[in-house]
Amino acid sequence: MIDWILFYIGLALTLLGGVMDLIASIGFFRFKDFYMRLHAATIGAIGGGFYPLIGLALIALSLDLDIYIKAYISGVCVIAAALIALTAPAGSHILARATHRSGEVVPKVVVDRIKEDMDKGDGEQ
Amino acid sequence: MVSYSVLEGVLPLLFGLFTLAMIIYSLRVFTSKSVSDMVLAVDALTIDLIIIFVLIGLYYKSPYLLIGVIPLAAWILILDIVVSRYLSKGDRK
Amino acid sequence: MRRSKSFLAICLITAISIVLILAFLLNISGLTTYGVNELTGLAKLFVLNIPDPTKPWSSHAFEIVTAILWDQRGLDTYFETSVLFLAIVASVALLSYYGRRHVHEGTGDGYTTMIVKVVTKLVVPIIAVVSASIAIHGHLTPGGGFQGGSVFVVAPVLMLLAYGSRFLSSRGFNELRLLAIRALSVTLIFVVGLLPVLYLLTHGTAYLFQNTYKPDSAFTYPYLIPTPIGMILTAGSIMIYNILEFFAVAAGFTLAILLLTREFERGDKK
Amino acid sequence: MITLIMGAIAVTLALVSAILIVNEKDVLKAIVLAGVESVFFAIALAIFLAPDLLIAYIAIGLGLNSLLFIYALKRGERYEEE
Repeated sequence: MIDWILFYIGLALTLLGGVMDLIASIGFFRFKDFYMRLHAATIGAIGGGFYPLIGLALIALSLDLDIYIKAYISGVCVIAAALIALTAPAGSHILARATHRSGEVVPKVVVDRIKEDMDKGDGEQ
Repeated sequence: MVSYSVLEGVLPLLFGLFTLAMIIYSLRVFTSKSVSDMVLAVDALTIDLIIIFVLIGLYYKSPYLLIGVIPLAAWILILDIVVSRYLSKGDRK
Repeated sequence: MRRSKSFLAICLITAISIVLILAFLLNISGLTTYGVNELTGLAKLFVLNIPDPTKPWSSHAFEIVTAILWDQRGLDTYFETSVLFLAIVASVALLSYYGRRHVHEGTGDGYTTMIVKVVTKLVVPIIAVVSASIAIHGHLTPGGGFQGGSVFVVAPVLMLLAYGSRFLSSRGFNELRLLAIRALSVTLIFVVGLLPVLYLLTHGTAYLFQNTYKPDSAFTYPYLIPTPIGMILTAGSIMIYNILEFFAVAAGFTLAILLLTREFERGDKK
Repeated sequence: MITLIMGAIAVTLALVSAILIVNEKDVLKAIVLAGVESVFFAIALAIFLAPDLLIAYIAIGLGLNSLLFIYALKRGERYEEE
């Protein structure tokens, strides 16, 4: 009983993650600007990476395989999910910061307060 | 215990979803205008590939393929930091 | 001459169609299924003998690739390790600033933020534990010394990028110590491989880089070690080689990356 | 069968990225593309059951390779001339 519940929760999480991954990949094309694509990258990292890994860990726990294989697969899935939840937001944060400061992509905005502060000298740490 | 054959019926659907997402991400990587766009798309592509690795491991019922997943998840952070450090000290226009 | 977009498109279409045609032809002619499931020659010898403890040529290891690398091809792998050692020595000779008065070491201020530093602190222990497990389980699961060492390099690279090179060398990871770890590991690998030869001088026959007993040689490293928890399978010298190789590769790559990062940081604005 | 199709897709995408690397004028983009290519080859290695090579390939091909190239690029020119 409990293993069927685990299996269906895991399957639902994985399917949800797959759909979110597709949505994020379409969003990479639909959004026009680098700073807008950061939103799609968030969906792709957390929705398309974290959820399916937790779901696959639950699925692996519920299968009738050897206990060694089940524990290995779900352990690796949970560690990878934790790593993704830590690294993906930090990575896109530092990338967006460096991109804005170096002028690699100039944002198309009306008011840019960060740039005004940087020109005054307050933006530096 | 859930029989493995139940999962075997669902695996092609999961493979299809994530492979389609992989193809669209890689088209974004190939056609992007700036480096920042490309690195952002590589991040999302790599996270997609991690799940494909886990699915391949489940397909072969072999956990040994999965050990490569953890360095893959850590290297995307390094690629981000290296590219951003290069950009932030690169020649400004 | 700037190549046009249409040239690129023609290149892509040609390449993809060549791949598809080749795959189709291979599938039609049945080349893809020819002899896939049959072992031939040397492969049969390795696959049937290495994991089976009852066979005379067994290595008592379940992971055949690592067993071949360190048991059957031990001397070969030792010289590969020495080549990497020479490369590290050459990079130290080119880039080292040890003993100079003004060594520029960056701190990473202005490029990294608090978020990246905290995430780095959390990620580094996970990577260290995973790489050590890859190296220590090298005779049971895929992996081994080189793979574990090259995964471990993620940790010092993250530290160097997030905190700057001054942080790592102020915590004791300076050039001399890393080079000493590297040289000591490579020397110990050779000493462990040379022990059977010392046995040969006094007793019967033995081979260079020999692991467990062979039909005409009584020398053997212990492959099952009794502990209070139970018997531990160490596969003879394969586990020792893996751990030493892990230290060698990790210290060598860390040294090279440390020196290159210093070179990379030169000319940063303060 | 399904893994063979996936392997074919991955290797074809690796071929496409290899062709794009040759034509790229921005060297930083070419370095990132080289990392992507090695990731696609890593999928092929996983499908043909070579986990030993897979670990070393991910760590060296995607990580150390692009890191060293970007370090080297700091002393050089980012944009190739026509």
